[in-house]
Order: sequence, then C-alpha cells, then structure tokens
Amino acid sequence: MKEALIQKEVLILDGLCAGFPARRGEVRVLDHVSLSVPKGKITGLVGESGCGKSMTARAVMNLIRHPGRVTGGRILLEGRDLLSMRKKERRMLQGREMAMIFQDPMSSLNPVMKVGKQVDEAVLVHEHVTHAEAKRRTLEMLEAAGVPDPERRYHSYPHQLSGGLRQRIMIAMAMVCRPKLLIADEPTTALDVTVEAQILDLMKEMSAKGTAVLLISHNLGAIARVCDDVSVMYAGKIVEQADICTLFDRPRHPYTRGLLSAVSSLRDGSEVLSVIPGHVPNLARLPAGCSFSPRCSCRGKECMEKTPEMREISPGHRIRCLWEEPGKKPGEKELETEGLAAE
Amino acid sequence: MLRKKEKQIVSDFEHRKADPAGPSEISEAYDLGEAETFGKLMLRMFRENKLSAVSLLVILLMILCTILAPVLTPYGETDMDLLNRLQPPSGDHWLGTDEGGRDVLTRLLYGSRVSLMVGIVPTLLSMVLGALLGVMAGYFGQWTDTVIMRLADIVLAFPSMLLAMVIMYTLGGGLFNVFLTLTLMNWGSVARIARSETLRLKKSEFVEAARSIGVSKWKIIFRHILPNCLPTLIVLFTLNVPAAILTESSLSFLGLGIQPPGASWGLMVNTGRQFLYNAPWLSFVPSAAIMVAVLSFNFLGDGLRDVLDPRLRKQ
Amino acid sequence: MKRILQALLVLLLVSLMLFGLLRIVPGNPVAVLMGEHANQATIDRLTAELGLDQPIHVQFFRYLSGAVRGDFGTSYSLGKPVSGLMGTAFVNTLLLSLAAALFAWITGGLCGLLAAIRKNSIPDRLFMGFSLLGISMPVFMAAMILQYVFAYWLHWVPISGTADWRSFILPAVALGWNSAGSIARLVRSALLDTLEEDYIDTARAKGLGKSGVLFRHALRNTMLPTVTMMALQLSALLSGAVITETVFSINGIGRLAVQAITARDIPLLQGTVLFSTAIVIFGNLVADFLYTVLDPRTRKEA
Amino acid sequence: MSEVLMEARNLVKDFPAGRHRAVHAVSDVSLELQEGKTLGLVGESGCGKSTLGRMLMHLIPPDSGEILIRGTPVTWLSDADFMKYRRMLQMVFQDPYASLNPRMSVRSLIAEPLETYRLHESRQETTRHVLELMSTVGLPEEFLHRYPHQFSGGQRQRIAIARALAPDPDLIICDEPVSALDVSVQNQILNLLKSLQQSRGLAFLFISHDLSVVRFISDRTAVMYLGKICETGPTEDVFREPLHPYTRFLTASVPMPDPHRRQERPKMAAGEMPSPISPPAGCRFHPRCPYAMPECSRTEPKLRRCGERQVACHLEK
Repeated sequence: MKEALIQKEVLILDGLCAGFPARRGEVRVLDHVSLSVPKGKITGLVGESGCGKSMTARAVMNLIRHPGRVTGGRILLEGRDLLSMRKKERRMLQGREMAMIFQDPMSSLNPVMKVGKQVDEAVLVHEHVTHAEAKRRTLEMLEAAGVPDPERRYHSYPHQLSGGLRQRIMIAMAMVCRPKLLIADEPTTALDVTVEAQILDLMKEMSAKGTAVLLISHNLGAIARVCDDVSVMYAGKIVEQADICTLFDRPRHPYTRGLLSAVSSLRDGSEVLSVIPGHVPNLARLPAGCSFSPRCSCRGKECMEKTPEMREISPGHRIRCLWEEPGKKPGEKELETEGLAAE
Repeated sequence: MLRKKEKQIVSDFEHRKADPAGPSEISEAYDLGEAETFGKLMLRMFRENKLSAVSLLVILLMILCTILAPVLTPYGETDMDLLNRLQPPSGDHWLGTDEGGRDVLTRLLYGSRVSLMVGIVPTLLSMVLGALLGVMAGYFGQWTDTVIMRLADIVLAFPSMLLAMVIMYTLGGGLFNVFLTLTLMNWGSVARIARSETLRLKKSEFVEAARSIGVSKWKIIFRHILPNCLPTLIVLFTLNVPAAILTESSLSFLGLGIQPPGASWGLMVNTGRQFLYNAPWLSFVPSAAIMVAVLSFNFLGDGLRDVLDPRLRKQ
Repeated sequence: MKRILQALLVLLLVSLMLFGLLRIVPGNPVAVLMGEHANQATIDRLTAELGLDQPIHVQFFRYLSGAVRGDFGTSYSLGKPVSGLMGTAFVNTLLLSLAAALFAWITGGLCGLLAAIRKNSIPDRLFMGFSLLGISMPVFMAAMILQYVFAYWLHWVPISGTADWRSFILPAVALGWNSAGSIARLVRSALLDTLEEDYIDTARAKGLGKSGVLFRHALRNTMLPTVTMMALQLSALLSGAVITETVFSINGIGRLAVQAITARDIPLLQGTVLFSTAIVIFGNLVADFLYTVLDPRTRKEA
Repeated sequence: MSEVLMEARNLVKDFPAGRHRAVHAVSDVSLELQEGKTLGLVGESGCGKSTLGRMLMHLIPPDSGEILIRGTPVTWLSDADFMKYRRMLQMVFQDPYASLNPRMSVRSLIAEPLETYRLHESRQETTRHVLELMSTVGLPEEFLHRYPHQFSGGQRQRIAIARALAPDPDLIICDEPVSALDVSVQNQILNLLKSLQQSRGLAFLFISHDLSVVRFISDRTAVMYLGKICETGPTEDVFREPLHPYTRFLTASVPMPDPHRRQERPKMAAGEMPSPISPPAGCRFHPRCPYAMPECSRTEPKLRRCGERQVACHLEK
C-alpha cells in the first residue's frame, strides 16, 4: 500500500492483449499495449477508427462486450492488478477510483431517469450517505462541471438537454466520487467545436486538481491542446509514445508523420493535401511484418518480414519501427493522390 | 437464440451505420467484405441455427406429403367404413378411425392441403396488399396515409377472432371465403410495419440521393424502398403463416370455417371433440399436426429474422 | 385528449363497418328467423317492428343512439335485451380474461426475465421452449389437453362451468399460455437489447453490480415495448376467450357471440363484437397513457 | 468576376414542432454561387446549413424566398419542370454508409442518374460511361459489380462522387462529404474534389462544420449561425481577419494541432447555440457575444457589404 501512495503513475497498462474468437483462431484487437497515466496529467491516446483505442478504455473499465475478452497482460491501478482481483472488488473501484465518460452523451445517459438521480447513484453506490447528502454532492459537482442552474437541471431528463450539457452531466457523474483516474473516450467527437473547446478546458481543470486523465481521441487538435503525453495507436498496437512536444515536433514513426502532415497540410495553404495511401487494414487479416508496411512509403524488405518491437530512441520517446537512423526521415510528405495505389 | 456472434456483427454494423464517427473496432475486425447472396445467407442461417434447418425440412416434407397423399394411403378421403368406427390406432389404421370409420391418417394428409394452403395463400395475398398500401401510406403521406392507416386501425381494433367470425358469417363458410377473411384480417398489421419501414427508409440518405437525381416516385418506391423492405417482409411472412393456420383451425373448430365433408385439421378436432373421452386421438392427432406445422414455421421465421432483420425483434 | 378523440373515431368507424358487414347478409333476417312456414304478413309486421324496413342510415343512427345509452336492441333468438345478456356474460369473460392476463403477464414476464439473465443456459432453453409451445399450440388444444388431464383424469378441478373459482383455473391457463409465450419472448429480447445500450455501460462504469444495472436501469426501459405488447395481447385474449369459453362451457361474451352466429341473431352478434372491440380500444388507450408515464421523452414539455 | 450560377434570395424555412411552435431552421438567407467556384458554408450542427443545401437542391420547398439558376427563377417549379435543371446540380451526402442503396451494385448506382436523364441509347454505352467515371474517381474497374457494403468509407464516398459527376453537372452540393471519414482518407477525398473542380470547371457548395476543411477547399466562405448568415467573404480574409464576433469565436475554438500554441485562444463566449425553436430577439448571437451592446438585443443587424465581404453585426458599420 505504501508503494501505491508514493507512486506517480495512477494507471499502468503492461502488455495488455485483448481479442475475440473468430472463425479461424482469434482476432487480436489489442496487441501488447503498454502505457502509463501519471497523476495530474492528461495522457492522450490517438489513432484512426478501428485501431483499438476504445477497446483499451473498455478493457480498463471491464466493459468489453461479449465475445471479446482480455487475453493477457496486466492493468495496474496504483499498483493493484485489476485483472487478478475478484469481480466485486474490481467493481467497487469503478466509479470510485476510476471513472469513464463516453463518446455519445445522448445514448450514454439513461433516457427514463432524471439526470440528477443518475449522478446521485454514483455517490450512493460507493458511499453510505443519505439521499439528501448525495443530492448536495451532486449539485456541487454539477456546478463544478459548469452546468448552469444545477438545481433546475437536476430534475431534467437527458432528452431535454443539449449535447454539451449532457457531456457535462457525464463528467459530473464520473467525477462526483473524486476518482484518481478519468478515462475519456472521444468525449468531444459528438460535439460542436465551440462546445468542444469548453469541454476540453473542463477536463484540463479536472486534471489540474490531481486527477489522472486518459484522453482518447482521433482529433490531433484536441490532443495537442490538452495532453501532456501521447501514445499513437495503429491496428491494435502502440506505434509511438512521447511527450506532447516531442511527438508533434519530432515524430519518428512514419504513421505519426503521415497523420501529422495530413492534418497540418490542411492549414498551411498547400494546394494538394498530404495523405496516407490506402486504408486501415482489417484486423483479421493483418499483413506480415510491420502492420503499417503496406502503406508506408519508406518500407524496406525486412519491414514485411520482421515484426518491430517497441524501443526507446531517446528518454521517454518510444517507437515501433525498424528504421534505425533518424536522419533517414522516413515518410516525409507524400504527394500521392491515388488513394488505392497501395492496395 | 444461438447466435451471439452474428448478432454482434449485425449490431456493430448497425451501430457503425448509425454513427459513422464512432469507431467500431469489433466490426472492423470481422470480415464484412464478402457479399452475401441469398443462398449464402440461408447457409449461414442453417449453420448457426440448426432448428431452423430442421424446420424447413419438416415444412418441405409436409408439402410433399400433401401432394403425394393419394399415393401414400390406400384409403380415400371420405371412404366410410361403419364396421370400424372409432378404432384406436392399429396396423391397418396407423392413427385409428373416426366416427364414420374413416382413416384418420388419410384425413390428416388431405386436411394438410387445406391447412397449408390456408396458411400460405391468404398470407401471401395480405402481404402484397398490406405492403403496397403501407408503402404508399408511408411514402405519400397526407391523406393517403390518413385513409389507409385509419382503415388499418379499424381492422386492428377488432379482436381478430371476432372479426373473422363476423366476416365468415357474412360470407358463409368454405375455403375461398376463409382465404378472403384471413386476407382482410391480416393486411392491417403488415401495412403498419411496411409503413414504418418506409418512413425510416424515406428519411435515409440514399432515398434522398435518388430524389436529388430526379428519380421518379414510383421508381423510388420499387427500386429503393421495396427491395429494402423485402427482408422484413420475408420474415413477416414466415411469422404470419402459422398465425393464419391457427386462425383457420380455430374458425373450423367453431364450425365457421371449412365445411364437412371436406377435411381440415381444425374441423377434425371439432368433430373429434365429441369423442374426447372415448377416442381422444381423434382430437389430439390433428391438434398435434397443427402444432408441428406452426412450430416449424415459427422456428424458420425466428431463424430468418435473426439473419435478415434483427430490428424486427422489437415488434 | 387527442388520443381519446382518435379512439372514439375508430370506435365509430368500427361500429359503422360492423353494421355494414352484417347488413350485406343476403335475405331478410326476419324471414330466416321465422323459418320456412311463416306467412308474409307476419314477416312484414315483424320487419317493421324491428325497424328493418327503414333506410340503412336511419337504422344505423337509431342503433348508434341506442348503443350510446346502453341499449343494443333485443336478441332475436333469446328475446331478451342484448345489454342484459351481455351484462352477465361480461362478468364471466372479465373474470376469465383477468385471470388469464394475470397468468400471462406474471409467467411471461418472469420467464422472459430469467431467460434473458441466464442467456443460453438450460433454464433459458426451457423457458423459451415453454413460450414457443404456448404460441404454437392452438388455444383449443391447450384447453382440451388441460381439461383431459386435470379435470377428466386427475379430477383436480371441475370439467366445465363457472361454479367456483377453481373452475376458472384451467380456462385461464389455457387462454393465457399463448400470451405468456409472446410476452416472454418479447421481454427476453427487449431486455437483451436494452443490456447492449450505451447507458448500461455507463451504469457499469459507475460500479453498479448486476442486479443494480438490471433493476435500476434496464427494467424500466424494457417495460416500454412490453406495455404496448400487453395491450395488443388484450385483443388476443378476447379472441382466445371465444374458444376457451366454448370448450369449458363458460357463459361469456365469446360464447354468446358463437351462439349468436349459430342462431343468426344479428343484434346479439353486433352487440358482443362491438362491446369486445370497445374493450380493446380502451385497453390501447390505457397502454398509451402508461407509455407516457414510463417514457419521459413522450411527455410534453412543461 | 465570374458569372452567377445560382442565387438564393431571402430563403425562409420553418419546420413545425408541435402546437404553435416551429423550428426556424433557415431565416432570410441570401447567397450567390459562382460558376466554377467553391462556396464554403460553415456552422455548428443545427444552424440550418443542411436545410439550406436541401432547399437549393429542390428537395424541400422553402416557405418563402426565391431561388434562381442563371437568372431564371426555379423555386416553384414542379418536380417534372425542374428536371431539366436537375442535370446541372448534383449532391454528395454526408454519410457514405447511408447514402448508397445497399441493394444496388456499383454499376447500377452510378448508372442511375445516366438512366434517369436518358443520356445513353444502349446499355453498353451506359456501362462504358460508368467505367469512365469510376476511373475518374480512382475506383478500379473490377469493382463494377460489387455492392456498397464491400467498400470502406472512403471508397464509398468515391462512388457517391462518381454518381454525382455522371450527368456532367455545373454544381455539386456537398453536404459534409468528409466528416464521417478518418483524417488520412479525408484528405484523399478532398484532393479528389479539388482536382475535379479544376479539371472540369465545377462549382461547389461545400457544407461543413470543419473549418480547416472549408478553408482548404473554398474560394469564398459563408458562416451561418442559428438560421442566418452572419458573415461572408473570400475564404482567406474571413479566416485571417474575422469580422463577426461569432466567426472570431469559431475560428479560435478550433484546436490547433500544435502544442506550442495552445494558450493563444482567447476565452470568449460561453454556452451553446440556443434552440432554433425560440431564437433570441435582435442579433441571434448577442446572448453569447462578449461585445454585445444594448442595441444588439433590440434590432437585428442586416448583412452589410464592406468591400468584398459582408457582415451582419452592429459593430461593423
């Protein structure tokens, strides 16, 4: 227990694997995912649809849907391994020590229950307090989450609220027990930009109060705005990991470079946008060797034979790529418009 | 019931359609790339749901028996044998004889003609009628919708048995009138479902896209809307057939359906009921036949629904 | 309010259609009633007495204004006012249907619930088999088997009639089995669907256990489709009552309707069918209202 | 200055929402689309931009106002009479998973407009044209007889584009064509659209909530808020120096993919866009506007011209 107290890392994923049975063997959705989420910081997890980032969140919260399951690795919350815990023990941590908010704030709230009651519930499950006390805590939290007129909103049903307000309710619900870890799975994807900015600010505020946040997003802009460290995911694997400035200034993995130049070419006024050719591979039929190799512009012969391991290239900067020399600059600006060329 | 994986795929797929921004990792991982022709779909259904395969076999067997009835039994449908009345099942009469000494098995086989036809023909008619009216109501809206759906409301407000009784009373008994009655009774619910499907499809982007090109109304209905309603309608068909068989048997049981000396399973139960205590097989054998037929269609319908249209489960 | 008006409109149209249907029957009903040997003068006198010589719309309005006041005319065959006949029959049908509905809702609901919780287990298979049997078996078959086994064979309950409460047990089970099957299947699939909703994940992420998720979040949402279904089952129950009442010789509305048809007694038939339909329409109204109570999304904004 | 291809004058559209209430989706919107140019239409969800696109497309009739194509009023033409203008304008929809009929093959999807306008005599000619279109948008020939569910989002959007190109239109209305796609695929589609525009002299109305996408593809940009246009102008001007406070707010809200510039964003308007059922009186943005003056809640600012730009704000006079 002592160790847990001095530990800075709230959440550590160590070689986490998850998958589900398919017709032939097993489809591996998460392949040795390792990352850590330190206290008081926002850690980003970025990738395109289908890369496994939501699955990571669900694995931590024990929400993987049947028939998917965790097949290996460890999930450590302040040093305690969640996977070896008893079911009930693990459940009691959920909502109290770690909480989650979801992508779609409409479908994530129970439509037939007043939102205030739904927040109350989070308190009542974990603490032996009166309903009045729970309500007081709820109102306090709604206020902190920036819900205007909390007393009135307490009695609203989800369909009566706007998307931004619903997401604030979700955040209040997640934070009401003051968890040590908050997992946010695409919290702003369903929202408009102006509201997105407000929600991101709110998350920043929460992390400043000491909560460790794992922010999952496909939006590099949102990641750049609030995160301290970032992991980039591709086809179930983490391909690059660094602090935010290093990742945006000196990306090393060709996929990260491709993503970044795709986004930045949209703004720097170039006539032709930079693209990554082809599209995300089907997890059931991953290419041999490096999963990214078919789309990689600087792949060598060995890329299609040898599976790269994660390795540290400078303190805190890890990549999963076979290319040794940084001077090589693999994957710099590609002017390929033929999207299907690589198929 | 047995197909979690399939359901998962479908639900994930639906989910992805509904919310394209939402990454759906599981469906990505599955191979959705293969085209599913109708044959492949059936194969998948049979692989995943053995019961539905068995049911289809039973139904085909029943139809075969119906056609081959004259070959399969040495007795005629109405051959009386007053010396052998109310005989229990024996070597000569596998399922015994009735109060007129007629062979029960023979009458069962001939009766299946009526019962299966009554199951299929009016259901088909009511599907066509209901689907057309429902699609029109949904697509054109306004007064077309009001008129058609009020009519459907009226039909659906009656307890179905009582409506059937009134119509049969007005028209008189007989096979053709049973067809007519069942068609009039059943189109309403089909129309309702077809309408709600149409409303859903009408809002879909591909119909809007067709309208933006300038495709004509009827072409949109026949090329875009009806083909997409088809899975729902097929499933509905297999679920309505057993309902029709049950209704006919109930009508005949009350003496309001098929008239003697014709044979239908319901009628056989009706006449057999007088001898319930000394010759119970007279009522129970045709009842069991009805049940087997209905069960088979229900199983088949369940299987089809799971493959073709998981949304229907809620209705 | 709008729903009530709509229901009244449907009821009006239903009575109109019923009236029309029963007037298409070829031949003068009075002549049929009197038999072959009646003389023309008597037939004419009786026709005039019953108002059957009036134009059809006059007959309809006369009937309608009577029906609103509770007067459904006089039964041809029994010679008594239809409303009185229906009064006694209604009590029996009500008792039977209520008992059947109770049986259907409780067993159906429980079976569906347990089957969904223990999805793909042996109890699930058993409950679903029981349900499928219910919806696949003709009502008369269920009735006859129950009658044969429990009344004729085991003598646990009376064979027929309405002598005491025990005689209602078999008819209620026979009648309710079918509905129980439909309800069980619906509850099961609705609950399984609800359990896949996103807000169930939210509840689990909050740390709620299985029962908490089920009772606090899933059940109420599962109720929504179920309530509509239960109202629909009312129509099925009244349909089935016709058969059950016949098999068990219960003097109810359904049996009255069958008797009316056999005796070609139009006022009686019209009265019973109209009355049953009114009950169904009323049941749907209640379901609509319940739905509004259960689902805040359908409520009007204050 | 190029010719005006399509013009909308004072379009209004309300949708009924229960008793005595209406969603004021589009209120008094005027805009011009020029031949061969792209107009970007940006705004948050629910601001009425899609409704506007559908009105221009003749899919829903406006309550009042006028639509002109090359100077001819077409607003109240019946569907049959409008047919001759249909060929000139086509549409690409947001959701590539929903905008293609799942039961039609690629061939019949792309051939549908060709058949509707009876552009070819024979089936072979139609097929040849379909193949030509497929190669234009970068789809290999062997996909001809496949069905939509066999394709990824980006490929489907290519099919939708080929379909829109089929009758050789002058204007394509793109309703959020890339918002359902991942970044790398999104860029492929945007490149395709831009090169098509240049090679074929197409005009686009590009509806999107994504400012950077609009910035890349548009010549001019119009910003919509709660059913009204609050600012229009050449894209670079609008983005570099927004005049309307809402535009300023919007451009500042977009998160930059650059961790060094995160604190640049000024903290401005809070809250969300109010419901279009009861829009605020006066300037519709005033409840959220940091510069709101008493006048703003009383009178509605008109769209005023200043140079090449137009802005509806009391501050800009």
